[in-house]
Amino acid sequence: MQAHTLKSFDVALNDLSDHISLMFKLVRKNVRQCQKAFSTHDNELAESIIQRDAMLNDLEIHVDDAARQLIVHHQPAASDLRFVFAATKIVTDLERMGDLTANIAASIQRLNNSGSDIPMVFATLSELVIDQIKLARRAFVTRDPQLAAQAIEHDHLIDAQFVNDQRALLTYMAENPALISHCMQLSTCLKQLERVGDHAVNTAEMVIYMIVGREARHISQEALLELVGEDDED
Amino acid sequence: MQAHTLKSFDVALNDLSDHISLMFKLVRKNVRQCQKAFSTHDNELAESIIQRDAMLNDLEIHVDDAARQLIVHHQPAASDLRFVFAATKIVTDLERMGDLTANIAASIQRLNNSGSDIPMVFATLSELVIDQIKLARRAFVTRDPQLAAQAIEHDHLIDAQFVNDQRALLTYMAENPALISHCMQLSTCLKQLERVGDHAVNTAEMVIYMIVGREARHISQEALLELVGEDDED
Amino acid sequence: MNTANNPALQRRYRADRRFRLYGLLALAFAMSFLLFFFVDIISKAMPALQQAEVKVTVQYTEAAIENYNKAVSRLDRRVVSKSWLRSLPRLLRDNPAMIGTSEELWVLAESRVDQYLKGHDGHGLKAKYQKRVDVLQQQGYTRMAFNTGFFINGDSKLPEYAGILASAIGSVMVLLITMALAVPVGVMTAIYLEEFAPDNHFTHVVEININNLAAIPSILYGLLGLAIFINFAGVPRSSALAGGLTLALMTLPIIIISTRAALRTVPETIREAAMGVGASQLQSVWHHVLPLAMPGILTGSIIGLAQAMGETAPLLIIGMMAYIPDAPNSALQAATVLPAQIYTWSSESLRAFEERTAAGILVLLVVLLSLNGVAVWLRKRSEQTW
Amino acid sequence: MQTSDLIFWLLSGLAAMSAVTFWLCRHKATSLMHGPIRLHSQPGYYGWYGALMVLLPAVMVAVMVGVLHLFHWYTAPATLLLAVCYLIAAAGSGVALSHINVDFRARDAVERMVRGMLFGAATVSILITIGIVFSVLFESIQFFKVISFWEFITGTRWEPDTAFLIGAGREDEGGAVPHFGSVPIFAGTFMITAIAMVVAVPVGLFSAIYMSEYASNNWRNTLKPMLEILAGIPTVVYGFFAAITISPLVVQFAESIGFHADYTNALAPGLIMGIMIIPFMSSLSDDVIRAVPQSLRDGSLALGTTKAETIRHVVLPAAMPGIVAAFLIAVSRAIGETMIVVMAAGLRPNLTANPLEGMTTVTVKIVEALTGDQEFDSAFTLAAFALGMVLLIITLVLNIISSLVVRKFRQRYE
Amino acid sequence: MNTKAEQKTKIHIENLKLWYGQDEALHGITLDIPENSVTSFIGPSGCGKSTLLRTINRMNDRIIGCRIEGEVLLDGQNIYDPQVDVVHLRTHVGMVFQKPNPFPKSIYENIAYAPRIHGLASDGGEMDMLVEASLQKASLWEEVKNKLNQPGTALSGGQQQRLCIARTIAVRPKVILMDEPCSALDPIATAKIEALIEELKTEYTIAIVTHSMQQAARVSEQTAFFYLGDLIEYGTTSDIFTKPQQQRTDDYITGRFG
Amino acid sequence: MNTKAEQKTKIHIENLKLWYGQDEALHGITLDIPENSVTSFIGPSGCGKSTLLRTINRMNDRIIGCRIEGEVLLDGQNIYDPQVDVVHLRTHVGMVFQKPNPFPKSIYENIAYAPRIHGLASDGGEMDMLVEASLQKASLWEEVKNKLNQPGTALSGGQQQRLCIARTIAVRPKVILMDEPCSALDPIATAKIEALIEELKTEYTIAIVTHSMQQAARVSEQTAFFYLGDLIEYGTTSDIFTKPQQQRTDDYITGRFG
Ligand SMILES: Nc1ncnc2c1ncn2[C@@H]1O[C@H](COP(=O)(O)OP(=O)(O)OP(=O)(O)O)[C@@H](O)[C@H]1O
Ligand SMILES: Nc1ncnc2c1ncn2[C@@H]1O[C@H](COP(=O)(O)OP(=O)(O)OP(=O)(O)O)[C@@H](O)[C@H]1O
Ligand SMILES: [Mg+2]
Ligand SMILES: [Mg+2]
Ligand SMILES: O=P([O-])([O-])[O-]
Repeated sequence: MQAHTLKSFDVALNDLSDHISLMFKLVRKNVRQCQKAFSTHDNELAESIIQRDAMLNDLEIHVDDAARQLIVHHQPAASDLRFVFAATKIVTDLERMGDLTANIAASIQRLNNSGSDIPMVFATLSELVIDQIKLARRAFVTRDPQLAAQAIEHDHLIDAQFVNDQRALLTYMAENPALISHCMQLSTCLKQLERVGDHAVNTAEMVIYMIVGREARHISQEALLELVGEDDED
Repeated sequence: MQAHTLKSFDVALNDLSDHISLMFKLVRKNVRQCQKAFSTHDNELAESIIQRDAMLNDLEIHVDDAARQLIVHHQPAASDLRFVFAATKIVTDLERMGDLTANIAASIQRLNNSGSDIPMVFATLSELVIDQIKLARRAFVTRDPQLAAQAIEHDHLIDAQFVNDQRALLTYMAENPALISHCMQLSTCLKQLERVGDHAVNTAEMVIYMIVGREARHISQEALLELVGEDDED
Repeated sequence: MNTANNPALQRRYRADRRFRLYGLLALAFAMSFLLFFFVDIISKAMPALQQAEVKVTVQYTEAAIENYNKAVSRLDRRVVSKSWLRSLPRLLRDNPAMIGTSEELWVLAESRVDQYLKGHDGHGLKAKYQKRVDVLQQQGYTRMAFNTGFFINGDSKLPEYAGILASAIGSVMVLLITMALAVPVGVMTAIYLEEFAPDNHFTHVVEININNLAAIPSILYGLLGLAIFINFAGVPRSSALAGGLTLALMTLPIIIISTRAALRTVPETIREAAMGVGASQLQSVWHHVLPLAMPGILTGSIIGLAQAMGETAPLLIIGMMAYIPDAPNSALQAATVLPAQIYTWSSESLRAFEERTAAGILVLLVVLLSLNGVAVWLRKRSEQTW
Repeated sequence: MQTSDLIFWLLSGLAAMSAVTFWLCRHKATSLMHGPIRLHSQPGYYGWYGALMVLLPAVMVAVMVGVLHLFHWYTAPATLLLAVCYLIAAAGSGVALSHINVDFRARDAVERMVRGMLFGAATVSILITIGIVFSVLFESIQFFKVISFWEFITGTRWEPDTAFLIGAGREDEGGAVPHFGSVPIFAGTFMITAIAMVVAVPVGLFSAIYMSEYASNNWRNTLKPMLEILAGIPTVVYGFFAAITISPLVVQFAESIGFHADYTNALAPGLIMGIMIIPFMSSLSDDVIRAVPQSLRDGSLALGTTKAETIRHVVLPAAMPGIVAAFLIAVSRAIGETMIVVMAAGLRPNLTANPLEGMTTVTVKIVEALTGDQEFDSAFTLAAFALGMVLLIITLVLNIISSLVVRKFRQRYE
Repeated sequence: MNTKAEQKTKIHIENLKLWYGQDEALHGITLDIPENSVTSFIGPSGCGKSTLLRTINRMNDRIIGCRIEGEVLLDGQNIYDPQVDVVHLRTHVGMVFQKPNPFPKSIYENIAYAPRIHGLASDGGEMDMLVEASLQKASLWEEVKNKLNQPGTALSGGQQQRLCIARTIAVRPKVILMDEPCSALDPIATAKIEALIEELKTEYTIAIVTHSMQQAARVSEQTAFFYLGDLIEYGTTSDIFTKPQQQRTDDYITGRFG
Repeated sequence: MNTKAEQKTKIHIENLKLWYGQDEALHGITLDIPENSVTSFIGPSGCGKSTLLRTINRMNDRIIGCRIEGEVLLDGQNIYDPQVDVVHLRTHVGMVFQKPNPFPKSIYENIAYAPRIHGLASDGGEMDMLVEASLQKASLWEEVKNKLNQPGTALSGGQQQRLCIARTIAVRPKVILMDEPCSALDPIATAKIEALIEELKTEYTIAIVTHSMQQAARVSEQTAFFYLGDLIEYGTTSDIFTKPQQQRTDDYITGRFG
């Protein structure tokens, strides 16, 4: 896209973009580290995830502030306005994803500390979520609505996996009533991981809006595909 | 506050304000009806909550769109900009609160259908949440940062109640392993109700920002009180 | 909206066309006068460009030295110009060798003969001379030649010998004096008032004064010149200096006003621009304002001088309608100017002078119109749109 | 020494001295400028300062002496004058050089001097006015010592022909008493002025309207200079034309419709004067009409009015102050016009309303009085100054009114 | 958002081309201006906004060498039809100019001038009422009702502009054209004019040229973007300013001017 | 956001009062303008923005009857000190006006004029370099380098304004004052001037009067809001436009003009 006549406008927009991209990366890192901390019972790694939450919080505040300044300083319209608008929405989701991963990390610490033997139903789901976050981020950075649509589609895999894992966990709990409490903890973790995926879907929806200018929230799958499909012909 | 020279500006701002107020009301109604549907095993009531979700979705889209139009049409600055910005943030939370209550309603239906006898740990928490939503809405409508701070404070009660209920449920599950699955469902409901409260806190934080012009997110309680306390002297 | 036959509207359109017609008629009136005027003046002036000559036999005798009339036959004496006859004794004294010879010469005809030959009814020419002229004409001893004398002679009581040279030189002298005084003082005054003057009473008085001076009838400047320069300061009456001084005073306000107008057309933003980059006030005027106003200043000066050149009334008052047969040598000698010459001739009764008056007018008009033309051209060229 | 020689030596000497001083001062200034030291002004200014210090005082002294000489109050010997001027110039040069140092603000000094010169020029206009007023007033007072002011203003008989007798102290000899009642003269003036305005106002105004509103730019650019030719024609020419061509035509025409007209009738000079004044009327009106902003016309036309309606109801009212001013100036022109009436109007004061009769005007009488061979201080010649004074007052009043009106007009659009 | 489903088309411009001498300033514009709404024309300097606006009341007739092709239909009637009378047309299509241009007459006369010429009201009470009504509609009555006899030029810039609007309203036009009506005004006066436009649009069809994209966004329901004599994009203001279809529109609106 | 912790104060205005004849136009303004940044003055028409701006290079000296009290310190030196030479001051404090006002000379001469009279560069190569450098800084070099001998008045409005800026830069000022420099320009030209201001602020202290609040927001780091000759609020642009302290500022900025 052509540069703005006012350089500071581009600088401000890029600043927004960079910070959001960074947040995506941090969240993805969080999920990955959660998985590792869970599988290797690494409490310190989990701790570092929790620590990182403050950073994501700050980033959220920063991006929101920058977006407001941008509106005030440059009165964005059209594609710029959609971008700024999407940024303020995406950043909320990303911050929430940070919260969720921090919660997961705290749960993992508790599980680790309890030392009990619980089923390792985490890796598959978290891999799926990581993939999804990657897709959403790539969509955002490259302004590719189809990647964003893929990220949204991807959620079905996550949901299916979640239901699967959840069922496995239930079975396990029924078999080991003593571990109910731990298993519930784990179940919450899974639930939260699934929520991270949902928020990633939200970001992807905003990316689509930002690019094509039409709402992608609360619409059917066909409508979504139609929205982003136009690009096929280019 | 004085009216804008451009009437349409005021009209647009009021439109935003009214819709958000309406959403607050709808969400509060949802929580109340959840409680009723749960206590009276009223599946139809639960169904109506689920149905209402679409309405909240539409309202979210509408408010976001209106906010963007307002930015484009009127280039809001200062207090107006803060209001519009807060509106787009609040609406996300409200929509999510709608989702959560719909989820709760669906769970309630399932619980009702299962016909099993589970503990009635729901009323207290939901009353607390309803109060909180009321506080947040009043703060928003009357532009009162202290009410908003009360709403935020209120969350401690909710959290405490939630931990309490959760513990009770765990005890019950340990005692009735056959009902584990149902209890977990109920636990999720409680968790989601607690989340509704969290989102209400978010809205209250944005209300504070909108009024006093400084971020109320991710700050300590003292800082929060200082932020809104200045009004005492007026 | 189809209103082609809306009577009220039709009436308004007719009024519209009528109004336009009035404008056209007014212009047509002015233009047709102009045409009539020029045709009339030119047709009156054209004959003066031709001057009759007759061929006579000249006897260079001793007697002619004493009485020039004797040089030609009795009948021809009233046919040839006295001015030529008068020059003969001198010629003979300077060239004694010529005495005793005779010669056939084309010489200047007397003015009444000239008029007779130009087809006028021989106004004032006696019958016997009319016959003589007829004879000469039949012999081919008359001809019409270009009237060089009109341009190289001074005034004369003899119409056929009267010319405009002396008055033209007088005009030039007067104008030079006028220009030397009025232009620098006028331009400097205008610059002071427009660029430097503080906003005080003195400035206001000066401004009102100048506007009033421009509107004072020119004849009053004559009174001024008479009272101040001639009666009080003792400048010689009728002199070019008196005329030049008087006209300078008269022209001054015109130059001041047109210079101020020219300065005003330079937008304030130019001055601000210059001062904004640290030019002093004088620099901003000298480097920017004056050069930009220069065409306007020149135009105004030329128009002022042209007006001075055509001016008669004040000069009458200070006596510049004297009879000046020879061009003056200095600014202090009696002189006359073209318009005054025209006035003098126009009050002569002889018909031949009417012709010369018209010719003088033509010369004056050509000069003035070309001056004004230059001014118009300058103004056109410099018309700036900021 | 001849005056011209004196002037030559004076000017060339001063020029040379100022050139030298210019160079010296500039040199001194540049030599001061080294390293970090920066002078207040550019070096050229120091030069100019020196040159002006040489020229101004010396020239001022010379001019003063010249004026003294002109008025015969004192005539200085040429060589003495030269020497004094050179001395003053040399002193100026020295003072200038000594002034120049690092702190000296040459540009300010030069600007002060130039400003002083300009101010001097501006005062000249005051001197002229004082001159005119005094010359006219002084002689008028002489006149009114002899003739009563009241008679002059209200008398209807102007018969000064015997005035020279009074001047000669032989008033009882001729028996006839001179009369200086100016009413018939002014009546003639106003009659001819009125005729002129009847011609000039409609023609001038409508020409202006046509040129500024209807004519294309090209048309206008040819029409306007052609109209202005009318103003460029000298009045003596108009006078000749009126007397030789128009008067006979008027007489013929009057006779053809059964009236009698004098050859010195008021109509011919009036008509010609009117034509002469057309361009004053049309140019000034054209200017003010064009000064009416285009946006007003657009505004009116956009309301659905025709062009004529726009001109009549919007443009002309807006331009009216300017048109009135033009009219007043035209009137004052007509009243003061001399040559046309001198050549084409009569000499006989005649109190009548018939424009076909001969009548005379103020200006004619002034010229008549001052071009004759009368004694300069006879009542007859002094009367000319009295008439001139009245003329002066009338034109001044007209002009002041018109400039007030114009100022109002200007305020509106600037 | 608020797409009034079926608005009547007030002005239909069909393939309009316009030449100034040899230069084609408009290259075939086709555009529908709906009734009782505000349509704004935006675009870089010299793109032909003013030119197009002036074709709608034939103000361009005054320009020598200006020639048009194509049609401009007002209520279905081609205003370039030889049958159509320009003077009459302009009473239906009023115009407000960039610089306020009140006539140098009293406020009252400024309004009464045109109705009097058109015989819309007889002098006296009827005219008084018309003057008051017009000033009321232009939101100026309260400010000037006690000084109707003062010259219109003595008002402030913003008041002058409202006076010009009142003057236009007085001849009961259907359409009001405005060529950068606020560019000579400060933000407060501008806001007042915008507020006025907002009120007028319930009764009049308004077309406005503006250099300020923000103004176009604030006051208009439709926006047309022109570039070098072409209509690049035309749509609801909301769409043009949030999701323009053409890259060039987006670039212009977002401030990407190269 | 980006509060440059400690910026040097370039201009300090202390309790400045100004009268036009009997009318007090400024009622005691105190204001610090920091170095190498853009400070904008906003406020309703007639509030004294231009007046204050013009006190900084004493352009108000030219107005008869204008009188001041208080101090304006440039780098600590009171510019109203009798010792201070106005002409010299104006080379340090350049000014750009509302309407572009290039001299009717060639582009080259427009730039070279002031350096020549101040003796900043000798004609020839040195002057050529100065001209090029100034035009470069004003982002105009590329557009005009092949037509330096054409008249400056033949450029477009935006180019003319940049030429005026280049002309000001050529005398190496420290401060540049701009009085509504874009109000006569279209959005594209405006954006280019704003982009230029953005670049210049690294080297110059810039004070700009603007009617456009958006422009103030876009270009400036500090904003001062004036009302009826009083400084109502002064702070970083971000604060003024997102959280002004005074209700009146908020009302003005949000468009509540009553
Ligand atoms: N009277 C005219 N004669 C010749 N060309 C003209 C005339 N008026 C406008 N033009 C040309 O027509 C084109 C369009 O001009 P127009 O005034 O409509 O532009 P605009 O979009 O209104 O620009 P601006 O925003 O500067 O007012 C320009 O190229 C202009 O030079
Ligand atoms: N030369 C002057 N003589 C007298 N009063 C003046 C002069 N210039 C300005 N004023 C008055 O001083 C006050 C401030 O004027 P100033 O031009 O500074 O306002 P401004 O804020 O720049 O307004 P604008 O936005 O219209 O340019 C106004 O009331 C104005 O009328
Ligand atoms: Mg335009
Ligand atoms: Mg200003
Ligand atoms: O608050 P949520 O993460 O449950 O949307």
